[in-house]
Amino acid sequence: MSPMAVPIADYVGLSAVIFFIGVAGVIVRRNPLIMLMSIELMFNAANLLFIAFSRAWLHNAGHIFAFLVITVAAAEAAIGLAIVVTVFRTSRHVDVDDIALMKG
Amino acid sequence: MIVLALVLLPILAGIIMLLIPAREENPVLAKGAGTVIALIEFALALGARDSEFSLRPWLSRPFESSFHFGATGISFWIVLLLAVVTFSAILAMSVPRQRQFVAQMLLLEGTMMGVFLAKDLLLFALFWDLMLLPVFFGLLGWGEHPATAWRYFIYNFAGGLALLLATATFGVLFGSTDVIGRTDVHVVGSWVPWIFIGFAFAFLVKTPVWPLHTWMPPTYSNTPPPMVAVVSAVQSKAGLYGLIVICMAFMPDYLKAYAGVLIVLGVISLLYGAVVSLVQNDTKRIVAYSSLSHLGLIVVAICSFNAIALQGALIYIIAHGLFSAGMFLTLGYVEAREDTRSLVRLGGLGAVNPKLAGALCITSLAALGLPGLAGFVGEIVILTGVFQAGFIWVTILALIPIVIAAAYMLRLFQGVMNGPEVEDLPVRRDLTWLEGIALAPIVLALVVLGVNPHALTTFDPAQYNATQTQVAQGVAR
Amino acid sequence: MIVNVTNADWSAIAPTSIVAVTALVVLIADLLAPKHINRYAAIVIASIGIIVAGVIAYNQFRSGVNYGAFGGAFILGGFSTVFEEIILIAALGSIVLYSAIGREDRIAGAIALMLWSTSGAMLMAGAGNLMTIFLGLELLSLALYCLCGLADRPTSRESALKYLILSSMASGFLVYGMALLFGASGSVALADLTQPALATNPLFWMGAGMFFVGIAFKLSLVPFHAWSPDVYEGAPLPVTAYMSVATKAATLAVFARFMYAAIPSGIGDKLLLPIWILAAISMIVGNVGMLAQHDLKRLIAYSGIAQVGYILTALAGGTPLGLRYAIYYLAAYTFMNLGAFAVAALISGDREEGSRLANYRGLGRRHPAAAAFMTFFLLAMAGLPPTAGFLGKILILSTSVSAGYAWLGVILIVGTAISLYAYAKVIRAMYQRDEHAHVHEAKANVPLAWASAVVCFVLVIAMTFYPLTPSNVLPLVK
Amino acid sequence: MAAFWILGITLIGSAIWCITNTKPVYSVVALLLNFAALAAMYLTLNAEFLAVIQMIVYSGAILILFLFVIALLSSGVTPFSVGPNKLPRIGIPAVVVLLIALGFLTYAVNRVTANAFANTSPTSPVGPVGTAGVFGSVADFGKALFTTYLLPFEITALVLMVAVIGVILLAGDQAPYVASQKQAEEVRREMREAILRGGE
Amino acid sequence: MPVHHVMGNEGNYPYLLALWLLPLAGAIVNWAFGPQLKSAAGALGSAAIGVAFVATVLMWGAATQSVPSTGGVNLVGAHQTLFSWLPGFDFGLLMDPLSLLWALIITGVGFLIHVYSIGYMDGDNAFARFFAYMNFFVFAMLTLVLSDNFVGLLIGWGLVGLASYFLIGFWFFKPSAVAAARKAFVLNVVGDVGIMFAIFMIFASVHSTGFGDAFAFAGSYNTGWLFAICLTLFIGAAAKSAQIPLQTWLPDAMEGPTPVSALIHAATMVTAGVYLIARCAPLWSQNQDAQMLVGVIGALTALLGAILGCAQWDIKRILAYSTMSQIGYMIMGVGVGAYEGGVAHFFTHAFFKAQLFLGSGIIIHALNNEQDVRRMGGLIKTMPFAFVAMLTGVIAISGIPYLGSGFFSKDLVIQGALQHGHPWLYAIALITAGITAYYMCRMLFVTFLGQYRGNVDPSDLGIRHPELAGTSAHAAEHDEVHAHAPAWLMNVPVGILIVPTVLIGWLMFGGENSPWAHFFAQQFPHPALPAAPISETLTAVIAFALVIVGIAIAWARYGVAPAQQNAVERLRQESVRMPAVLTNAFYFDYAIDWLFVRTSQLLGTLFGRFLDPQVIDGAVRETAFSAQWLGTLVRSFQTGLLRTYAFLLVIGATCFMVYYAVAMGAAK
Repeated sequence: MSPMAVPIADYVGLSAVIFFIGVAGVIVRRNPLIMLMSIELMFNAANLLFIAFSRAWLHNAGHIFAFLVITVAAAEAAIGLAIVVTVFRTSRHVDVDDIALMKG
Repeated sequence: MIVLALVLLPILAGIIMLLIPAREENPVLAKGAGTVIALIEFALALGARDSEFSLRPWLSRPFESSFHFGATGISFWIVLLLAVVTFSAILAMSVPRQRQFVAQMLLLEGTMMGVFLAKDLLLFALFWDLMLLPVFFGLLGWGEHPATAWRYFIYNFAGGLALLLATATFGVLFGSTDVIGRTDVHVVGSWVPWIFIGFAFAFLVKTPVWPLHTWMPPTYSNTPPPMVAVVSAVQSKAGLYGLIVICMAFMPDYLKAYAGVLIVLGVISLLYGAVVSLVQNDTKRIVAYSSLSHLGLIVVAICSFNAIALQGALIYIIAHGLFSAGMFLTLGYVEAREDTRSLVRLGGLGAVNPKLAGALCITSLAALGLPGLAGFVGEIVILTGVFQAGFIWVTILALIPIVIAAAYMLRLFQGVMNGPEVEDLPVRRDLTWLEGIALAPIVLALVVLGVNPHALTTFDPAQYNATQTQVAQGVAR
Repeated sequence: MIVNVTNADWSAIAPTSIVAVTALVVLIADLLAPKHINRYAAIVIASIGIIVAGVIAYNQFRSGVNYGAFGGAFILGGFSTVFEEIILIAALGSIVLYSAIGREDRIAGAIALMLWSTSGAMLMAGAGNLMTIFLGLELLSLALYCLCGLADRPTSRESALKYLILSSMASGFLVYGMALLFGASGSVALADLTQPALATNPLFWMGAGMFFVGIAFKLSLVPFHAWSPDVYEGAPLPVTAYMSVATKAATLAVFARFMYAAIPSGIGDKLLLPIWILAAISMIVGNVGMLAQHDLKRLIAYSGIAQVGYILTALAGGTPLGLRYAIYYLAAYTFMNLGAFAVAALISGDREEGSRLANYRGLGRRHPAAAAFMTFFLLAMAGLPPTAGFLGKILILSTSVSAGYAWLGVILIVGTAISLYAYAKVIRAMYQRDEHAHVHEAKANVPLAWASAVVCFVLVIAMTFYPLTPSNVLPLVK
Repeated sequence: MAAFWILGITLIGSAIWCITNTKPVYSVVALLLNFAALAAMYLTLNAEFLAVIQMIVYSGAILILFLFVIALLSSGVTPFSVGPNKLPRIGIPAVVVLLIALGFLTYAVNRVTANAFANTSPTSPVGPVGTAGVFGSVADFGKALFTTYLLPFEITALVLMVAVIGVILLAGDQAPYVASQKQAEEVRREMREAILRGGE
Repeated sequence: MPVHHVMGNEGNYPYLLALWLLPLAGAIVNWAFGPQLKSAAGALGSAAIGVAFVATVLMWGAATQSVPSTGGVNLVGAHQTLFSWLPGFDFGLLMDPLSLLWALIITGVGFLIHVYSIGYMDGDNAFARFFAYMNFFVFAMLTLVLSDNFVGLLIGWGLVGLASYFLIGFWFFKPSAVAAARKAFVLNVVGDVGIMFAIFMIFASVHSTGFGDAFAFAGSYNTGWLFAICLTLFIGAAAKSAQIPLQTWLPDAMEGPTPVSALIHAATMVTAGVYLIARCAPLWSQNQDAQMLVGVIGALTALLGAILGCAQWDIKRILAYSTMSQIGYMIMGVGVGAYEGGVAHFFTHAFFKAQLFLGSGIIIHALNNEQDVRRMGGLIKTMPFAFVAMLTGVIAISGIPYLGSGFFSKDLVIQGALQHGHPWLYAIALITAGITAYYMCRMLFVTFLGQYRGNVDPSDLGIRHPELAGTSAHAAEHDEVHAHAPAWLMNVPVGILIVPTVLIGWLMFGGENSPWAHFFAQQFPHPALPAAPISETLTAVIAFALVIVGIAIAWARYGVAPAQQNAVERLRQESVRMPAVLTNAFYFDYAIDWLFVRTSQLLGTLFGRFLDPQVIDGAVRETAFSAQWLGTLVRSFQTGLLRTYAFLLVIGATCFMVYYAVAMGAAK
């Protein structure tokens, strides 16, 4: 078996950076579509980690997990977009700051 | 079984009464049914002495707990008092929505029966919280200011929660809560002071003791008279009862360690209640603050660690129950007739209502500790014991409120009954025979216990030499 | 490596499968049934499916079987079945509320979604590896996102969006944590997380931390709670009822399994400390948050935040009895919540009037029975006797004391005191003598909701006097 | 090694581009770039099947969906815009907090040594990409998916079913359910009030 | 439990029970069936007391029967144990010479006053109630004097206070009567409390409250405690017997009907303090300090009462102050150790003071409740019988040698003070005797000599506030004309009382060998005393001289012819020039009011209006508010904005990561 060319810690670091870029996207952006994309980024960061660890352990459970995450992400994107559409269909602008009927 | 019936009969009857649809409203029938049940309760209570009922287990882990009731020791007397007072209260009342009120009264009786009959701490805690509810709803439904209901409830529930925590901890440490009246209970460990504080807090709020008392005056003045009679007569005794059968019986060392604090609080209550009573204008508030004073004396008695004082406490518990119930009922009759409780407005009723005046007179005299009535016996026996225990200054301070009590009780009695007749009060009617019958047992008991309190003693003189713990257990057993 | 999938494996997930299949049957029946009966057809079919699943789960519980199906992906045993039962009860209690609420043409779809959500929750209850946890959670959540948005109210859609984005974000943390856990242990099985070497593995610690973020979000512990009041308020009444119990039950199952069966020995106290701290904060914040609410669902959301704190208090210390009493309290909480929602459904019309607390003003006179039930359930949540809430608190207090977490017990007491104040405000409104209140009239002719309230009432009382805590759960966690 | 850095920089760059773009369409493009880079990275990690799936599912399905929605929402009289920012000062604290989290995460994880993974027994050997039967191959993946991980796989079916039914229910009939015209007006008034009140 | 030291011969004494319980039975019957009994109530009530008197007389033999002495306490009398009150507290009746003497007065004089009351109270709305209270009083007083232990004594003590309260406030529609009744009761409770405290100390010392036990161990008390016991007992005595500083209730107590004043506030109840000290003679004899204290207080009260008696215009208040003064004598007597003398003065005082009150009652009744002597005058012509009655009483109280009973007893007291080594008290007592003669004669002359002044405008007589002075205020309320009962009902008892008033003092004649000394031979301790520096005869001469001076001054001021002619103007002058310190009774009322009443009320107001609602409740409210404030705080985080929630989530997650990174480091 061939050892990994790149230390595992580098993969973790890379994925962590991507993950937190995703998190930052959710926090700072007001466009729900971008928010959904940021969430996709977070999932992808996790996927990268799964696959890197899979390779490190030479255990394909990580692949399966990544596959499941992709499936779920797809379903989530579909439902999320549907909700975004229903929420903003009547509105003239797309801004999560505008949807705050409930608070307190 | 008889003790189980004592607890369940009024509760079930109350629930059934509540469930009857409103269109079947019949005040006389409701009152009649309530009276009959109260009478049955009285008969059962008479026959319940030393009977027990136990069904186990309720819980087996984390501690053992069972459905254990017993009318032993002091429980019997308090239960008897409860039965008498409830009977009197139901018999001659007139409030709107009578059926629902009678139901609340029965629920109150049943839940308080549970408190005083429970031999299991968990059961005790359960009924402890439960007995708040009928009063709460009574205040909500029939009180003048519903806000008072919340004050009553929140204060007492805070105490109930402390009780809950203490009970749970006690159960864990000792492994069983089926302990009331047992003599082999010794809890040790660093937790015990906290358990003790939890129990003591609950009991002192309920009693109440200064400065935890502020729920009481508004509660007493707002609750309908039949209910406040029962509450002041019996419910306020739950704290003292708990102090004796739980704190003193199981944690005497800690009670002793904190006795100084409790005695100081008791003495403050004594003096505080007395001087505040002196200037109140609401008749029921006067009695409320006087209760603070009287119950403070019992706390002092319990914490003085003297067998005679404890004996006096038992007598005074019953005596205070009788005279405060009598006073609240009588003042209730006055209020029902005149639509006011203000001493400023009342006056001169005695000329037209000699029987009413007589009733108020006897109960207020018992309250001020007139020799020959039950209140005096309690006071003198308690103070004899407290003095013997070496609390000389406490005794001296405790004597002052007796003088003040004479002043405020007479101010109350004379303010209502004596003086020139007030012109603008409505036309009045003297005590009806029903009201007379309602008051008769209370007055009779006050006189009988004043003349011969021996009947009440639960232990023989030989026990005067026993340790305090043994006495407390004897009281509970 | 070949794993044989046997009949036993399929029977292990039989209750779950039945629920999932029932959802399909509901959808098909909706197409076939005449329009005027399709609401009841859906409810009845769903109820039957749930009851059958419940009976099967009960039999599994009785038979004491305990094995890992699908290579350990799903662990059948007393633990999973108990949680499955609670989740099924929550689903049943919520689905019958659809008889009082909601649009005719979407009921079948909603019920189907709720059933799938239920099956996801049940999978979480029995999950033996991280994948099942993740998928169960997503199945549960995805269905709930849709369910939240199904009502034709702006608030409903808003709640769906908020729930979706926040929950997905939390899922991101969860799945990232799972990735780290996988990296630490080289396996997705929970059982492999007990390797002693992991106690010092940074990957494990950070993975567990991010995993707990996801769990804490689902449990709506402070500060991960912010979504729940808004989402509860916006979601349709039956969905809120379901969500308030099922998500918590399923997540608690996952958390309990994790803390009892997936932590290297010796680091439990340190690893779980943040959770207990959050539980303590939640008990205070949840109860305090109730004080100024105007909406019943919102109030129950805050109440739920606190109640989860209570349940975690029972778990603190990781004693076997703690687990039992956590389950006991969870069951009690289920019945209390469902009962309250049943009453809310009773006085609701087409626009969920039962949700706004203003509509409860004077209920004590207009509809004494409904008011009495509501009072009872609220007081039960506050822990007044003779309710299961009372006994549950006693049991939790005693376990927390014996496990050395008495400080949590004290906070529980403080929180309870605050909560009473909040519940009392609702009750006060109900019994207020306010003659001029312009309020919605109760329908009060919904037999299913009535039945639900009565059953909950009876069970809450019965559980006090006959505390049926499952006795043989702990050995079956692993 | 070089591939990792190139791809890594591409990943980070495209991710930042994605979340900073003002136009959602450009974000989609950035995301596409990101996904493609990720797929390439999967290849370097012997996960060729996942790389393919990544391209097909993400780029082929999800991103197209995003584009459709963007088009749908922009199709009104005016292109959709962004309202007033109600949390104007959240950006800097957010970045600070995230950097702290990132720092602690990477600090913690960097303490793990590579030999932590040495003592493992591979389920299948590592070979050239595309070779059947070795780690990461379709066969290897498929066998695991349908045996060891059968249950998760089954659940994904339910997940997708939920997505389908849910989207149908959500995006289906949007007309408010009202019994009468009068009630419809009331509903509208109520909605207006609800919006004005800002939720109590 | 300690051994019980019983006093007297244990036995069953039906007469004892009868005399004790008959008045109670009378009270209950009168109270319960008053409206039905109508005028028969008076006869019934009187009969009950009369029979009790007969029973008392029949007890004479048993009560004076001595017991074979076992040392320690002198044992004499009859004792009957009744029941166990509490474990260790037995309850019984004891009749020894001391109790017998009191019981005789209570039932005997009581009977006469009851009969008198039938006439006096005739026509009152609450006729039966009056007799119920009176009978109840007799029962209570008998309980007091017959009890064999301190608790029983205290019960009687409290019950007589209650009866006194009822009877002072008998006309409860009068605010002044109501206030007077309350004042009397509260001040008496102060005394009750004193006795209670003494009981605690006695119980703590001897584990019993029985007289026998308490006295048997009298020598064994710690000196300080013994003084404290005596002091607290004396607080009780002072309150009941109107001694300084607790005397202020007695003049006000005259609001009650006159027979009440005669029986309770002159003859019997107010002398309970004397009884108590005489009863506790074994204790007092052991403690010089207590003797000194009580003697001084008694002498001061005697002097003060006499001085105040000179400044009163209300006939009953004059008599009230004289009562206070005379009780001062008694207290001084028993206080310094001259027990026979003090008790003798009680005995004679009971007769002559009852005589005086009943006599004044005849006048008041005849003048339609007029009590101000300034509005009387010249009554000797219209009411000669009343004059005779009053004259014999005045002679007796003034101590005219051999003509009235007061001479003998007062002499015993005065001489006793000297003999027991208190020359200053002796001097005060002598001076007081002179003043007594002055003010009693003043009352007599103003009332009976000169012209009738009832038709003079009150302001001409110096009566400033007629409506407040009680002159005609309640006359108006009894205006309705009713048939008076036959006059003999009132006159006969007064006539009967003249006999003992004049003659009974001869019992004390003869020093050591008098029947009086024999009667108490076994009752009181008789320590050997040095001979007094002034002989008894010389004392009598000095006293008589002072009395003559007093009478002469009174005669010069009110009796001589010019004074009689100018009576209106002279009385006005005297009224106007009366020193304020005297009209305000040395400001005792103000002092008590400011020191205790107002202080308590102020504290009560402070606590009830401020501390309770503002501080204690305020603290609770603040707690509730802070919970509410926390609720608002929680709500402020709940902005409704999705991004806030996300940010909260991230902050939480960051905290988690920080914790785990640190905790992991610690785990390594």
